[in-house]
Amino acid sequence: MRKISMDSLSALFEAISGTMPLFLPVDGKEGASYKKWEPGTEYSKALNTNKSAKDFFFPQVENMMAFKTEGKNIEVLDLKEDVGPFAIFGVRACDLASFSILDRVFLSDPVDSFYKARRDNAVIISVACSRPQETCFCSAFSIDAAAPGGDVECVMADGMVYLEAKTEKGEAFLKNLEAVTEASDERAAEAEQAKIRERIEKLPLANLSTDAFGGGKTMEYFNNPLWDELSANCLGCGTCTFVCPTCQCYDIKDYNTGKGVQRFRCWDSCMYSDFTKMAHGNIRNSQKERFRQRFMHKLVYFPENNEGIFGCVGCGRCLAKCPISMNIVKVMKTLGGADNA
Amino acid sequence: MQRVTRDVLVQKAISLLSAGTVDRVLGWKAGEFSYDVTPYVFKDAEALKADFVFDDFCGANFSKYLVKECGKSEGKVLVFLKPCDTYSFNQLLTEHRFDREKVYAVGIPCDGMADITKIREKAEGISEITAEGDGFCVKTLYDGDVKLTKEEALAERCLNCKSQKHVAYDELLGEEGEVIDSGRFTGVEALEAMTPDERFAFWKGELSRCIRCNACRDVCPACTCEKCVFDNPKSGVENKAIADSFEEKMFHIIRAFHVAGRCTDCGECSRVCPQNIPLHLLNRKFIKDINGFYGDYQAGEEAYSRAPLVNYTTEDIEPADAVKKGDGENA
Amino acid sequence: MQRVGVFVCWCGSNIAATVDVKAVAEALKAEPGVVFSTDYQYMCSQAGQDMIKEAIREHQLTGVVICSCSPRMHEATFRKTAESAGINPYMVEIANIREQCSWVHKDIPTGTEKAIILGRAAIAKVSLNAPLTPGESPVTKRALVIGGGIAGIQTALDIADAGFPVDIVEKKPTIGGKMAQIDKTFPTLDCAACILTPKMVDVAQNDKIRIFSYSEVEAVSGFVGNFDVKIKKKARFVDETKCTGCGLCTEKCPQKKVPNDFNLGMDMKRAIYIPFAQAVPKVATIEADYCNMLKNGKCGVCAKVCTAGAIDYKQQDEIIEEKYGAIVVATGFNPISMEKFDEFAYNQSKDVITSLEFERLTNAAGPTAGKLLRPSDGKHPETIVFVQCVGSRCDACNEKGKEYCSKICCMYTAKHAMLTRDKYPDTDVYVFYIDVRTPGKNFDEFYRRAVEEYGVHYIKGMVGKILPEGDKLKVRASDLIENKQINIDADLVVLAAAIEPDKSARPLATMLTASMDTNDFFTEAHPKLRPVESPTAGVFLSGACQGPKDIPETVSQAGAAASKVIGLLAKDKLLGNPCVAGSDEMMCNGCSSCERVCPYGAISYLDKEFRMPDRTTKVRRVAQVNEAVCQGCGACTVACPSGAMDLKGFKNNQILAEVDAICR
Amino acid sequence: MSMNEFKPKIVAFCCNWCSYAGADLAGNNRLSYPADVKIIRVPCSCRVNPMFILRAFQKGADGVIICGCHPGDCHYTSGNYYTRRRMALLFSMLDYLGIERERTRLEWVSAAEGAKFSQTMNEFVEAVTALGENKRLEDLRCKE
Repeated sequence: MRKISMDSLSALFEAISGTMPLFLPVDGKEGASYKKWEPGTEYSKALNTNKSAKDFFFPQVENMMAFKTEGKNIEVLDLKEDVGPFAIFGVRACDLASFSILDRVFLSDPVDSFYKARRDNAVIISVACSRPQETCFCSAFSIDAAAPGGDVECVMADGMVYLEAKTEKGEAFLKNLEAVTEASDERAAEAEQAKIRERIEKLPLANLSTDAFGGGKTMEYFNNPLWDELSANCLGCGTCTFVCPTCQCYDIKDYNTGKGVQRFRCWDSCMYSDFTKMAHGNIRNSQKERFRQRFMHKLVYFPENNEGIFGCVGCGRCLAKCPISMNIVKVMKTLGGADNA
Repeated sequence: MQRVTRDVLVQKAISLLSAGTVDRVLGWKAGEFSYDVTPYVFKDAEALKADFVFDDFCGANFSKYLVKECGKSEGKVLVFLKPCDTYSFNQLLTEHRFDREKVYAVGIPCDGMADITKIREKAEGISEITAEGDGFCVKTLYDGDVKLTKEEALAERCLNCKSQKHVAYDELLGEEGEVIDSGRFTGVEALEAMTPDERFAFWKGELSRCIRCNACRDVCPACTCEKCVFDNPKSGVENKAIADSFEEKMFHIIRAFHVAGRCTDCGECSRVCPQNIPLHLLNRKFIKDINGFYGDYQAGEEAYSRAPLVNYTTEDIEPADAVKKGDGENA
Repeated sequence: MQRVGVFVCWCGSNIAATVDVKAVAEALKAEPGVVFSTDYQYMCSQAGQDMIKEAIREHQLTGVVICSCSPRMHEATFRKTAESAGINPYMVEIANIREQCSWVHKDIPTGTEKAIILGRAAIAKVSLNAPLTPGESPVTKRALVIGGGIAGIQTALDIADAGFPVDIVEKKPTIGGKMAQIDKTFPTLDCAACILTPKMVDVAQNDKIRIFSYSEVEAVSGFVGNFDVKIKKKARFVDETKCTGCGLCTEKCPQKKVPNDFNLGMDMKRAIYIPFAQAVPKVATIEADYCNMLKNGKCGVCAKVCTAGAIDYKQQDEIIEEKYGAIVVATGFNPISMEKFDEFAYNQSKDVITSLEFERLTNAAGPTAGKLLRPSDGKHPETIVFVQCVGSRCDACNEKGKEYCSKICCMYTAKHAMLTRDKYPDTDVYVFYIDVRTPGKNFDEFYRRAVEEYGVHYIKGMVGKILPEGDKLKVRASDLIENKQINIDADLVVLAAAIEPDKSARPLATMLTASMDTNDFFTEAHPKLRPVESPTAGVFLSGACQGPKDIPETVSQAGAAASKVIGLLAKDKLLGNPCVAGSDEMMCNGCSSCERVCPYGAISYLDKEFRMPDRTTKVRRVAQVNEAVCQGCGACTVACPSGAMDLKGFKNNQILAEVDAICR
Repeated sequence: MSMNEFKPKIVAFCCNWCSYAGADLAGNNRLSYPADVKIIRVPCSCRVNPMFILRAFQKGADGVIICGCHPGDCHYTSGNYYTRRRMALLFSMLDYLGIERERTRLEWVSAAEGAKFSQTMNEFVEAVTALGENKRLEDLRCKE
């Protein structure tokens, strides 16, 4: 384990930036968001970023290819960018857990080469959540915010940052930083981790349980009349989807530039009326069906197909951002019965 | 702190339900925390007693919900309207978007609604928020109690409240208020006073954060189109994401233009934006221009009034002069 | 995908001198959808047109782009060409490479490059064209004239003369209007009644004309060629079919204290009356507010004396519904109220009168049997002051009057002054004026006679104040030419009150969806080129409802309106402009924005039941465009936020395609 | 004229009855203006949707001008009055967003004003050329 004082963080960042681009949470008008580190960039004190870290691997818009037209001729151009190594500092346990959920989608056969290129090139430096918020419920999904994992795991305590490599990639990475860090034992970090776990147990949503959900429960919930009232006032916007670290749906669209066609993919939301629109129309015609889809996917369908792993990591972003304050916690508590109430 | 209490509203709702005046109540339902209330349709007294809330976090404007809710039953729906909600209510009536006969509107006073995003900037890990005098006391998980003044906690739209007067209702609870000569245009004026380069930089900074979640549009009581042009592949401008920085401008300019003269300045767009974009500054520019060019007009103030963009006089200002006027001469 | 043919015209050297037409044809051949492209010296010539027709057949073209002169020149020509070759005429687009290219640009590279871009835009547009067919609607061969003054009378007579049935709706018990109240007409001084009443008789005797007197239009729906009109025939308590107009009842009626509106209240009539001797229809009418029988059931004299048995105290208002192909508005004018003009003492002194009252005072059938006597004491006035422009040509901020010139006052004032001096040479006659406006045939001569032959004192200046003092009216005025204040002790003051549209015009305009200006005069379809048509198709304007007019102007406009109506009614079917707006009902919100900007009232709303995608049904308010009324301006398409409203021939996607092609 | 001199792309929306006829008259009278101007014929200036204007900029236009009948002379009586309101608000909004105000213009050109049409286009092209390429309302995908 290595350590560095909080006051010297910029030296650490500078050292990382010397070898590869570094991205980290920076405060902005919207709250915190990942930005590229440059001299003078301040690391945000916010618990988490406004949007999730999935953008690094699965950006909202991504060009895939282009068709260049000249008269009646057509030429196909590959627009895939070369991706080099890059580092992300400050990823929290929930977002880190979301990567493995996304991996199950994008890295299973057929592998999404755009996603894979970025995923392979990233060094992820996680940070333990010293101050989890009232909206946090990652523990419900057995995520340990005190030990988030990643390539390198950081714990911040008493003005110090303790860094521990968790992968080979992480070890190599930390080795490169030995000039700016010093060796440390595990005691301070472990003490902090214990405190974090205590704090998590006291969070308002600490008792949220997933026991009522999981694979094989489709028929139990699909026709539940409660969906009507849960979805009744959903605006059908895409806020929850777009701030969600695990939502992975996209649409592929063509844009006519006048000189050809640019094919790109962009995030889509199952809350939208034109989601998965096909020749015959939409497969889910009412907002209730769309709303149900989103939560059934996270709580039933995804675990059914993925060894019980839920499609939610409890980051709490949808709790903070939904315009009508309807969210997965309310859905779980309403549908899950007495265990959750 | 709201001068009308939750209990008064619950009583009113129960009495209207039991009298058969209405068969359901559009209200705010308590959430997990002090602040996350959800719009909800209450069907009986039990549910009202258990879950109905009215406090400083009931910012949602219910007018738009009537478009969907009115067709759902033969009976009337009770809706509680804050003064600013009544403007949207009238505007939707003007546009024939719901059946007035199916609604029983109760006007309720409002002392301004808190903005949870603003509170979060000052206090992390919120375990409870209580009104305390003119301000708020936020109990936090790690930092003890944080005291906030009204200015620190209230939404911008409420600090610049344009009216305490209800312009539509069947019944009013409490005293009627007045239209307020607010400072709501100061933000627009500050921008007008900048150089074009500064303005461009400002808007680039703001609009580049847009994630096209459509929350601003979907919450907007003026955006009740059956199919929005931005969702309609046939419109030629449809898109699902900002694939180029041009599209963020296109979306927000066209949206503001489509609601120009119809926007009641309820401020819901800015409230719901997950990226904190001050979208009201676009709508207010149109409102300020309309006032300056064509005489004061407040959408929704009067039902069935003729909006400035579907009206004209033979002496209207020419666009070239209008643009110059925007330099702040019409401040 | 369209199969597009491109035809590039040289127009001799007009285009070919500045545009490399061969290069244009060659470049456009590469555009998507183009299957044929050629050039020719004169595309509009017979040979050129034949070439197009042949290419359409040979290459199975579905769309045609002609790169040539302005579409304003030959669009119709090429549409016909296409139609004769079997494709829809609206599948043709013109790229204007002459007026907007070869003629304004100098060198060949520039001209050629632009011509190619304009051609591309036309190809992009035609690729999205759809065949259009003009709508047809039948024409009801009957006209409605609203207002029975000289304007309405003349229009009705002319329409009837062409063989079409006409109905006149007149709100008063008789037709005749203002002209019937006038004594003499300028500048010929012939008696108004002598020239009007024969026309009134013609109307009565014409079997093509029906008169609904004492009636008002209640509701109008429909559109050009197919109006449905509800007319309310007010109860006059006299059976029109039985009354012989003998007038006995009007002599025996004991209620003698009814102000006589025909004489502007300057004398009294009976509760049952015939407005004047030559009234048409000559039928008595009971003034219900004054009739003792109708008020308290005590009288019944008229019924007793009526040998024809025409009196019917139980008569009710009656609603008549009729279909019309065309509607003529001839609602006329009124002098404005003088109530607000305190400075002229109209309310204080009976001897301050309006010009129309003066007409009645000098008319042989008027309250004084034609003798000019002061209303207050019946004395012969020796000094008479005429004041012009009372309420005309006022500042916009002056709420009492009108900004416009009432046009007829200069001439009738000259007439009044002249006739007074002619009949009563002992009187002193003063006329105060701002300007004297005499732009009409023999008008200035007439005015000069008044000054030069009849010695009328014309003084440039306005009257500031009139103070009644004893039996005199102290007139304080300024003489702008002499630059002095003058005081005149007058016996009678005559105010040339401004004229304004009749109050019934505004609600009528609403019913007709015909537009009005801020003064409530009806707006013309075009101020210069279509002065007798309203922008609302099938609605025509006759007389002073469109703007102040004298009698000859009114009569000529009445005839012009009639000829437009005849032209319309002569058609069995109306062919519409196919480039009209249409609403996509699935997207329409029913918000009314489009309806509010439509200058023609072509948009209405319907509550329609829709089957929603989620298999529920929903009743929604949706816009309907009446294609027979829509003129295709497109104002609605921009007012519509959802884009539900689009314009055929100029659809959103067509214009966007042109934009894209130009900016490429 | 140097080869790399900036040539702006200008879209001119002209109403069929007045301004398009005015442009034709300019042609009849051989009153020249830069070929950078390309005209799109619309029935009335009120047919011009703000979306068309933004689309032109998106696709690479450097200036957009709308021409209609003089107020009071609209073939459809009131179409241009709506245009005037819409454009006053739209142009003011574009200015508010920091987009150069010289890139948009509304002009009244009658069918008799061929000279005015030509002069207006000359002035407009000159003004837009002075501004240079449209950078603030561009869509990079549509650039070369």
